[in-house]
Amino acid sequence: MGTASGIIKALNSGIKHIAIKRFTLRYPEEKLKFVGDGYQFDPVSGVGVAGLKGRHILFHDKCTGCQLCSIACEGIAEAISMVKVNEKWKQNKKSIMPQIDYGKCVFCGLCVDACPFYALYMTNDYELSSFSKEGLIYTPAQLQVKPNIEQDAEIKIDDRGATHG
Amino acid sequence: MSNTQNKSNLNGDVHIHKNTDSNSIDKKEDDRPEFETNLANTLLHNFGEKIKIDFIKKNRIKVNVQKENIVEIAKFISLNMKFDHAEAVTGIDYPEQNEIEVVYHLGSYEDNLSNQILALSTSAIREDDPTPGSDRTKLPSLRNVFYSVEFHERECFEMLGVYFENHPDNRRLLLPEDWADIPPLRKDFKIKGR
Amino acid sequence: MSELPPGIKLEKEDDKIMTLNVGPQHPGSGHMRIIVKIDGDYIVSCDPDPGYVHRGEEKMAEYRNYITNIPHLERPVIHDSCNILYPYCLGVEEILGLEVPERAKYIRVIASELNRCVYTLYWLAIYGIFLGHSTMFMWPTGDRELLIDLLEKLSGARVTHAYFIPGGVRNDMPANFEDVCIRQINYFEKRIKQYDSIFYSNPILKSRTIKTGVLAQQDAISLGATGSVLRASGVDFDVRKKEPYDVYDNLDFQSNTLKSGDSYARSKIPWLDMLESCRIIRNALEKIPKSGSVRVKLKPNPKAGNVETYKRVESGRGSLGMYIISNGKPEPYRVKISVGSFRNLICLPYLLKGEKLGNMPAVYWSLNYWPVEADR
Amino acid sequence: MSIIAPRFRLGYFIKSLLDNVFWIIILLTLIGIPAIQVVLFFIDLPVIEGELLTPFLALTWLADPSRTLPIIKALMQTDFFKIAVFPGFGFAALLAAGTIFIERKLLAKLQLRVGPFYCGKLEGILQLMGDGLKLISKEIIIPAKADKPIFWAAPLLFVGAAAAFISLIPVSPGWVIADLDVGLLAFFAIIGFFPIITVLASWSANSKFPFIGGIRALHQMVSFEIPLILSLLGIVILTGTLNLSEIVESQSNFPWIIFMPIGAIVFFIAMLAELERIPFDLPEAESEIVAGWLTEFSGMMYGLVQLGSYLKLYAFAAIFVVLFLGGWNGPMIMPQFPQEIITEGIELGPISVTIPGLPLFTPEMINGTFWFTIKTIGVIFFILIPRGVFPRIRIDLLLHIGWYKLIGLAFVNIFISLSLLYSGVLGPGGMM
Repeated sequence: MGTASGIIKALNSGIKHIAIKRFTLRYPEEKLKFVGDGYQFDPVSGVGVAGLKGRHILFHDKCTGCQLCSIACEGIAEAISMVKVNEKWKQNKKSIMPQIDYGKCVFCGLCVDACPFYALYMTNDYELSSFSKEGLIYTPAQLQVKPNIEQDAEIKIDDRGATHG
Repeated sequence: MSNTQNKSNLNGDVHIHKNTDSNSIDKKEDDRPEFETNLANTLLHNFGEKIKIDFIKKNRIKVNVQKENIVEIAKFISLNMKFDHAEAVTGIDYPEQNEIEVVYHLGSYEDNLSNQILALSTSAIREDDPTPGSDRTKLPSLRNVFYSVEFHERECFEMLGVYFENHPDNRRLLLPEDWADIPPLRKDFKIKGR
Repeated sequence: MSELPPGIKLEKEDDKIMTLNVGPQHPGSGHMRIIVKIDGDYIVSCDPDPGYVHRGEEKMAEYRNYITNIPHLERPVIHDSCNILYPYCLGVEEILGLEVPERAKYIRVIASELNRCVYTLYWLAIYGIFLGHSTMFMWPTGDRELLIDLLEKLSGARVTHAYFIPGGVRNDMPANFEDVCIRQINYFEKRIKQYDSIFYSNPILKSRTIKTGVLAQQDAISLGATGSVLRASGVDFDVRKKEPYDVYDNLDFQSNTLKSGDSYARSKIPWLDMLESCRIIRNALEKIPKSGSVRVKLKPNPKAGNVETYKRVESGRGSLGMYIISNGKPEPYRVKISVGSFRNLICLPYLLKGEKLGNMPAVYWSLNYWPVEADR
Repeated sequence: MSIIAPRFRLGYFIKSLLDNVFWIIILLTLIGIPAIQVVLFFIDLPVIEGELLTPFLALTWLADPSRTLPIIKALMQTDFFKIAVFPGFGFAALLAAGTIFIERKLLAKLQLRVGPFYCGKLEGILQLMGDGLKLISKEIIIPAKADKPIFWAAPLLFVGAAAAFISLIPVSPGWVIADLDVGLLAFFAIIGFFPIITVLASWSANSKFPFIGGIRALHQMVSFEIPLILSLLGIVILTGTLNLSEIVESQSNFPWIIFMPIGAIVFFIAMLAELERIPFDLPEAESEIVAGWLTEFSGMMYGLVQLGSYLKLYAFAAIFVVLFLGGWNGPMIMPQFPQEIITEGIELGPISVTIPGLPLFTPEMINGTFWFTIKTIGVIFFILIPRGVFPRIRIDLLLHIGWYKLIGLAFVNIFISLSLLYSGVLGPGGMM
């Protein structure tokens, strides 16, 4: 009898779930909303600010070309290399800025921790696919662009289950 | 799990031998935990010169023994001191001293010992040009004392070339069958590009 | 180990014995190979052959300094990445003499408990699908999303968090994280309780897994099993209880133990642990200091003296230890990762001998084995 | 808004339908009518109603519904129509395809996911077609050491045997392909084919995992045939016939499931095992033996086996309906056609042609088909649900259920029916 009641209980539980809301995120149409503008780091207090570790954003007016991000990346992914830029900045005598190869980057964010001048942050942009390997290498000019993305899907919980609405 | 509890459970044979041993650890340092010291003294009392205490910290003891004595001491640890399994077997390559150290981290599932780790270390001769299995880098296997070291010793054999005698199954475990280089965890094996 | 039926003799090599290569292309083994010899429907011998995803993490760790070791050390178990970094951070804190702020300790506990649930759900999904229960594959993978969302809010990455760092955590909790966390954890607890009627109380599952691959208590101890395998056999050993690290001794929880030691018990222990994790997270969110630092400042290239340390934590697969030896250089001299998967692997040939072939997935996946972690 | 999957809009959908209709009309007029003319020119046409059917006349008939209808009616009485379209393969394949779609959506709903979604714009309704196209376009790989002729033949035999089931099923009064007096025996005979086909397929593949799967399938099917047959004997005892149509007619007052619930349960469980569906899908257990006896099949060979297994599913569900749930019997919900439609015909709009004899089917036939289909879909639903709820069972437990429990229950069922017969409640002299 225990077997029969167990089978009926299982069937009942299964059939009940037909009425529960779908949890699937319909990705290309809906995009998850993230905390803040991305992962940032405050070198004065030594603590990061929570956010998604997506593609980087580079502030040209603050970068001094000190190579600390590149050195931090050396033991991890070797994704950052310093390249010459045409711009002239007062604080950047050598005119070198990081160029990031997203084919190698592991998005750990330790380069952001290494930057002492608030020049390198991460953003919420994570759609970086490209048709060629060269397309994954982001030059300083590309890194400067602030991504413009709409992300609004959040987990909503009610009596009939959780859903991304 | 405080140490006072542990002590009360195991005081019998520890306290008796404590001061009779000439090689006993001196109690000058106050931060040296009592329970671990007692455990170490038990070993020192029974084996005397054969073992050397490396350090005693909270919940951790490391003892160093010669490879001739290791099976005997391991049997004592397993039967009398109730350490019943091995957490890890680590091989460390020291090219300057020309030796390979093998550390058995022994743990216990007994209630009073379960926060203790006893590191039992020994060392084998290191050959500069290793041919794993047929050179002098050999140690007696502890597989018959601690059943759980079987796969750990196999891993140590392929990664550092330490051959464990009397091990029933001395085969490769993780490395591919056609691995023809020197054992990869030796210090003279360099990763490409570094 | 179960008794052999009469008429079956083990270890004989003749034409009746068929060798099956279960793995790596076979869908039932993950990234490893189990060479199984069968006589009829009975397994005569079993030889696990891991190593298909061996990456030499221990060797790689000798070439990177204490900070840059973090992103690659979490790669063996990306589903449980906080817990595999935990002993490393504890060990490095000990050899560098760092004192972790109180708030960071609580955040670490929350993150590692969330991550334990994430791992356990993934494992439970695989356990379900290999017993032929497709709903048990879909439900945990869906409910995992709740926790991954929390971890993403906390650490900024959905899977490979790189969140723990020697001396604390990378960043503080975002605003109103507590409310979201409590809300989603409550719903999550409600969801996993529904697994009971469809999975754990299911008579067909019980008939398949109860008294299958029984590991007696004495055998579990001498084989050095750990984690859920050990606790299902009746040994009450949980590193969080026995050797509390960070703030686990302040928190209110219990370690779950079952007596029977079969595949069913081994699969139920992680489920009970998940319910316990929900309690721990709620408890930690109550006791966490409301403000304070979460990270001590580190030098960019910290160096330690000639010290060594062995630290262990309770991960999703049992005790996870890291043996770190420093020799005064910025890089560690040797890092040994002792993982629960690798330690539990030795139970597999022991348990499978004499079992039926149909019991192989039930026994193999109940060992809570993660091939990538075992290979390192 | 992404390009991959634009949001569904009714206007676009209607426009695409109209586009299709436009091109179909254009192509038919440009290619179809000349092609029909050419065909009609070369073929010797039959004599109908005393006059030779010339191509010219045939084309005029095509345009005149009142003359086309008798031809269609005559065609519908042929065996070819029955086998290919209505009670036969076309109807069954349609139901089987619907089963696959419903299975995927239902299972997805149970498992809190979406299921097929993008293909076909409307809830993934064209997913099945896409899967079929994929299977057709894939390369067929034959293992080097396989026994090629048998390996090739096995999927075809499987579909053939599954299709043979369909010929026995009475869908509505008179609509059955083979109205055999030994219909039930023929049903048992066809079941006996499947183990042989499975073992042939698995043995000829010359591989370990198919071999184990084939042996398992053999064990499972042979041992579950016995309770399957025994559970049906009660009905044969009570009705005194093996003809399936007569069995359905005997249930005009009450279905047999009222008197023989035990037999129905035994038959249902044995049916799940014969169909290799979860929880009895041991021959295809992917975590133990890769895909069982289907391991080496690729491309359309696999597709044929899947088609065969879903046809088999439909056939078993239909047999369950016929034997236990009263087949086509049900309350009459179709209104009777007005008499003048049948005799005088109906006016067709501005052309004002009177067409007599328009309803091609009788209301009884439509009603019977409706009830039969509804009941079959209900049974299929109960065959599908266990897939989401139960794990796979082990072979020894399976054989234990088959040999110890189900056979015993089947005998209990036979005793119940015998006692019903001899106490005079049912059967000759009783309620029947």
